[in-house]
Amino acid sequence: MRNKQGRLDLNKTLYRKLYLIRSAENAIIAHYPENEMKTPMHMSLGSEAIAVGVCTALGKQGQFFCSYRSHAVYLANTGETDAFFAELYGKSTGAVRGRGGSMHLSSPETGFLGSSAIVASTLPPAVGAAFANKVQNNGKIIAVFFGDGAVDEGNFWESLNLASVMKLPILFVCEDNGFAVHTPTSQRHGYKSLPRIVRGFQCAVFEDDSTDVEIIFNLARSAISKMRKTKKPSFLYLRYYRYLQHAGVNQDFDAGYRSREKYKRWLEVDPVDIQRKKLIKLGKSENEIKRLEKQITFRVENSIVKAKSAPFPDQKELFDDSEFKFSREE
Amino acid sequence: MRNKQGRLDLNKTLYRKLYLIRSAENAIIAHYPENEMKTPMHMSLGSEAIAVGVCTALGKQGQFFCSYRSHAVYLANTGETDAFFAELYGKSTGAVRGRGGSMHLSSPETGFLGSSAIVASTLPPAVGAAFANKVQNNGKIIAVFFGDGAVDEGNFWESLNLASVMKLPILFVCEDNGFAVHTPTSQRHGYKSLPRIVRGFQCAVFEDDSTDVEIIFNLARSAISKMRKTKKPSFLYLRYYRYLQHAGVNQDFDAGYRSREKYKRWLEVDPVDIQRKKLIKLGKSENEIKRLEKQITFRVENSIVKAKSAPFPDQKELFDDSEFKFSREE
Amino acid sequence: MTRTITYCQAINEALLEEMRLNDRVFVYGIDVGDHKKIYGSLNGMEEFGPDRCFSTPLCEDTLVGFGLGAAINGLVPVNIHLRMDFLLLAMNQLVNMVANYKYGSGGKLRVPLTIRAVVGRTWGQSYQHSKSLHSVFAHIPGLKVVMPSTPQDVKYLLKSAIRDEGPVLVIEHRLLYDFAGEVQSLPSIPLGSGRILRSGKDITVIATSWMNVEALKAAEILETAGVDVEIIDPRTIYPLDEELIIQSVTKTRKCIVADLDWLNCGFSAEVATLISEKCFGNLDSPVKRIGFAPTHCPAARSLEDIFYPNAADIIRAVEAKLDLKPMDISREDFYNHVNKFKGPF
Amino acid sequence: MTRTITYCQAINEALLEEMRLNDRVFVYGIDVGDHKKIYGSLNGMEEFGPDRCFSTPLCEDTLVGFGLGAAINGLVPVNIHLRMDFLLLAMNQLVNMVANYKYGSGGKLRVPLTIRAVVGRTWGQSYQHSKSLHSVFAHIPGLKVVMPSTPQDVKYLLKSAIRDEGPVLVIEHRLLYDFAGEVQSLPSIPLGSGRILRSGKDITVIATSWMNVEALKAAEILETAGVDVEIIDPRTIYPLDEELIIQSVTKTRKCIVADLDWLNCGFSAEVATLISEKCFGNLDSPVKRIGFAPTHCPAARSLEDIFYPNAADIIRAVEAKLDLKPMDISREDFYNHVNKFKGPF
Ligand SMILES: Cc1ncc(C[n+]2csc(CCOP(=O)(O)OP(=O)(O)O)c2C)c(N)n1
Ligand SMILES: Cc1ncc(C[n+]2csc(CCOP(=O)(O)OP(=O)(O)O)c2C)c(N)n1
Ligand SMILES: [Mg+2]
Ligand SMILES: [Mg+2]
Repeated sequence: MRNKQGRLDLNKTLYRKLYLIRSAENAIIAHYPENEMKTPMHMSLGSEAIAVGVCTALGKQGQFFCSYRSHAVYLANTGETDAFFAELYGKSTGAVRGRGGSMHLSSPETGFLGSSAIVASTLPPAVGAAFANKVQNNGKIIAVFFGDGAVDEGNFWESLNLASVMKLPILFVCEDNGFAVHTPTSQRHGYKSLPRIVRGFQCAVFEDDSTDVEIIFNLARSAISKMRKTKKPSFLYLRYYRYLQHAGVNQDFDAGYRSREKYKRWLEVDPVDIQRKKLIKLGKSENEIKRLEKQITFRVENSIVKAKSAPFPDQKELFDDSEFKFSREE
Repeated sequence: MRNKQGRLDLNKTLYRKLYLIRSAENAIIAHYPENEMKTPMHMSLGSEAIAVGVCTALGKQGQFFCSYRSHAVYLANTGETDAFFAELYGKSTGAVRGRGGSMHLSSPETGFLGSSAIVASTLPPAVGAAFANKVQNNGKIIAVFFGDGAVDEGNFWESLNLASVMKLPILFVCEDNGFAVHTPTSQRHGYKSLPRIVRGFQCAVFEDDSTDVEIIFNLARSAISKMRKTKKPSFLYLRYYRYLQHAGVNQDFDAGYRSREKYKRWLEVDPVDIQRKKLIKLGKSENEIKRLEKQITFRVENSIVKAKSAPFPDQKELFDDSEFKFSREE
Repeated sequence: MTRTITYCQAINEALLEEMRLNDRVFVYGIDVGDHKKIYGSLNGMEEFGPDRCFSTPLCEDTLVGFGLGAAINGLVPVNIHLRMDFLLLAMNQLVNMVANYKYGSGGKLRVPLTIRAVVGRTWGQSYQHSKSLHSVFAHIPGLKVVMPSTPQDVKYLLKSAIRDEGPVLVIEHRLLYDFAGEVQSLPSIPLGSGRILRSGKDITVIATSWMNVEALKAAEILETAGVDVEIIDPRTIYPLDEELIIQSVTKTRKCIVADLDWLNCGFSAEVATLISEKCFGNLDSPVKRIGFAPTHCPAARSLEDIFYPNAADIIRAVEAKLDLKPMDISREDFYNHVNKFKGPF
Repeated sequence: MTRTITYCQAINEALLEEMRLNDRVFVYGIDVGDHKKIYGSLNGMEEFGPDRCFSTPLCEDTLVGFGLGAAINGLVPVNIHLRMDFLLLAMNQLVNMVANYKYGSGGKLRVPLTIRAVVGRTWGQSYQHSKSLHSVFAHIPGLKVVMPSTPQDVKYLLKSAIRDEGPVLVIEHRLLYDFAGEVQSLPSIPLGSGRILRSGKDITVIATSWMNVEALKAAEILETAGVDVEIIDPRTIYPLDEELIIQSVTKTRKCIVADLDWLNCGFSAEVATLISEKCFGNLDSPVKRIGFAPTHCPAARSLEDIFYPNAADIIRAVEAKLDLKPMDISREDFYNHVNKFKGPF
């Protein structure tokens, strides 16, 4: 059990990360229409508590993989916004030197081993990376984030099976927002309950649909300690509501495939809002919180300014790191 | 309920098919060492009751797919041995004109839509064929046979999911012999019970480890009537013991990966033996059975003679049915 | 009758017409049944009901195999993939199964399966959403590969694909969707027939898909310098209209292949080999190839601009072949990737 | 020191040596840990314990991705596939992920992943167990492709593959496993270096994998007719030793490419294009290509014999290029597929 101060500190840390993600994405929403961030944008709004809860629970012993919906995990892991925005603007100062854009963030030095624009495709490398950790006995734990759509793909089942039979230190984090693009799970999943099925595997399952980051943090901690004890993978099954369109920065409740009412209900438990309220309840002052928010907003704005003025990659960089030389054509 | 004569007729039919498969494969064992059947042979010995029970239960409304371990399903479905042996000898009179060999039998005109040397690869087309049947409302039912190794592959999970969510008339028949080549399920499956997991899907599960063909026949009938009622796929999970090596016609108990003792226990309930004994118990005379067996053995021997003397495909046939013309090179 | 419609409308017409003619034709795949209607190419599908146009789970390999099973069992499936790169998940069913299923049935089964896949630069899609792969599919016996560049061609080649008894891949370029062009009513355009997009006498440019847009622009600019470029659009990558290519190069004696793919072991190599063989001794210079830069596709525009081949590359290559001094093209109005396309996809 | 060992032993030695040198190297895949030891190429692996040589579930795509994850996280994986055709299940991880992972990490991650895949005719394997696919992999930026044809080469190229910082495919021919040859101790054979297998002056034959066996036989027979064939084994398909090829053909002015693959859009087209360009004006005739027949691989021996290219095809092609009358080869002792290999696999 954490003492009161400890709990406050934890919640402040969690809030700082939530707010960082939210304000970075709000800045994207503001600037995307300028058509300068020429990259297909998949926003995390609504899901922030999952990335923050899990990444914080794993801390420095964590290594992370996720999908093209990568902002929250990247920001929760790295805490930085300079290379983040530079990457969205396709600049040479970007996280991956302007090569990847929003769908392909990566930050190996902080343990964020990669994201991918191919659904379910980071699951297999996540399992392999967990094997490497096990063999090297370095105490590191992999967390791989994926959507309910990734669960449709063979890569998911093969990876779950492989990790289970090999007893690897990996945390599967399924972020179920009920849709793959616009197609609901009911049209894609030939079963009612994924957790029920996963429980059949040698893998501990934890599920929740809370947007309270502290609850997710604690769930992830339980999952990790279970993993350490049983030497089996764990599976976190978490529901959330995607606020915006599948890709892009707008709402799309008029498209007809889902209702604004449901959104409103989830908005009442918006992860950033409720965490803010909790902080106040725990004794933080409105002013203190505002100061923190201001710092973050300032940092985000500053990163955008820097990103905008940074140079595009030099054309000489085209062949860098390609492991490919085709001498005739150069 | 079937009357006594009906039950006897059924069991005689079932035995005839069992015996056909067994004697065809015994003939393969006898002739394979001559090195004239130049095709990788995956024998069905031990599993015959599954193919015969399921194929007979589905009858003419059935359409079938299976793996490279295709002899039993081919013979149970077609009841013929001429084109069968001709194919094993690579002759132009073969089931697929000498193109496929043992791993690629096919007989569309009798409803055997194909086998494949790629593990799990007939599952997706089986689901698509079931969709075509549903749309055309023709009452046909697909049965797709696959091993416990196929279950490892993403194609299995994707196909199970797709058939379940689309509510297609398909019978999944998992033939679990405990091994993929020499690797036991315990080293490959990250779960204790596959049926338990499949029950989580919208799919009815039936399991048994009987070698009594009549039991399997009845199980398949239940599965089919369940399917007709619920409009959901069914899943038959059946265990058997592979008598011979993974590929080839010899035993391999000295290889060390499995014990001869277990084999002996299964041999006591050999599907052909116990069905023969049942026939006698049901009132068939030893002589009658012998006559039937002789006929079959004769037919098999005759097919081999014909296959041996049949011509190899003419070299002009190389490009037939290839959908590919490369005029420059011809 | 000639009408002007977009490439996207042409796809839509082809599908509506074939589905009305043949009630065995159906369309399916990931995102196929939703309100976006695959960039509008599936408008009006409500007419056919949910069994003939529907969304599926995400499982590319199984979806292609599903099409195979439906095809051999009486239906005519059209399976759509929003990005060519996703077909890499389906190579097993495509190459190990679909390509040879007719052959493996002793010729008894037909596989009238059409696969539509979208390729092409839009903005910042980067290295996992940018492959073409027609070279890979053309390498595999049993698969036909079509790459139409105009509304006319996409309409009739898609119809031919659907009517074909074998599997056909129809590769559509995303940026062409909004391009309008004249469409005549034709009985059909057979698979395997190329087209002279522009007649010329000085040099032959063989271009695939979007590269035809770039080649036309290059030809227009080169015309002002007195250079008369012939452009050949093979339209189908396999089977290839070899005669058309050979005739053109025999006439011009100079050739550039502008392919929307990597060069190494690609379609451009096949065409260059064909010409080197059939026009042996009749060439003024070796065939020049233009294609993707031999690296991964970058997101940043400054790199995207040099990863993808364009009209300027063609102009420079033509000048080199004809021993001309480089023209000033700084004021030319090239296709503007920066402002034409707005995201996210 | 020179010793005579088989191709299979050479593979085995390479692995044992590298695994002793570097305890991060491990070997895994379907059937890898069983008593057959991948045709014996994994003999002696007990030395390293079950974490460094093990069987897995059947899930090719995930296994390749697993190797990627292990590679970026500190290990050096060697993933084995008993048939090249199975890699079609893994194209997603190989092409969408492995090939570009280093690039996508901004150059920060290394992917020292080796994939061993077996190709080649044995008997009646038919159309799903017979593809080579090196042309397909060579087409994809980021993958290196090696195809050794002798014990010496397979030993040192496999070692180079394991030591390489990027992904390398090592393609082994099943029939070569029992071939013995001299192996010298070398520091290394670098990826990308070809080899003159036989020097000659009249014509160049560029052969891949097993086709070198056929080419050597053809050369031996042609020698009796006074024809002096030069054989080049590129050994690595990508990166390609272009200089070696160009030098040889510049000397002989005539060239045949004998590739163990389909021709269309294949490696043979790339080599022919290279030569047509670099030896332009110095060729007596166009490059001739020999490869798989453009159809599905049949099981029946009578068809297998003409599906696969062989020494006789090379002899006939050489004669045609040199304007010689066809020799009588009816009494020659060609490699006998009928009796050499005994099944089932
Ligand atoms: C293999 C593959 N198939 C299809 C797509 C196109 N696509 C991109 S995102 C997406 C939906 C994925 O849904 P989910 O996994 O639930 O993630 P979410 O977008 O909801 O976060 C699809 C189908 C893709 N990128 N990769
Ligand atoms: C995709 C693929 N991977 C690997 C193989 C090699 N292989 C052939 S059979 C087999 C084992 C399959 O086991 P199972 O499905 O249980 O069938 P069984 O042989 O026991 O009938 C393997 C791994 C293959 N043919 N296809
Ligand atoms: Mg989702
Ligand atoms: Mg098995």
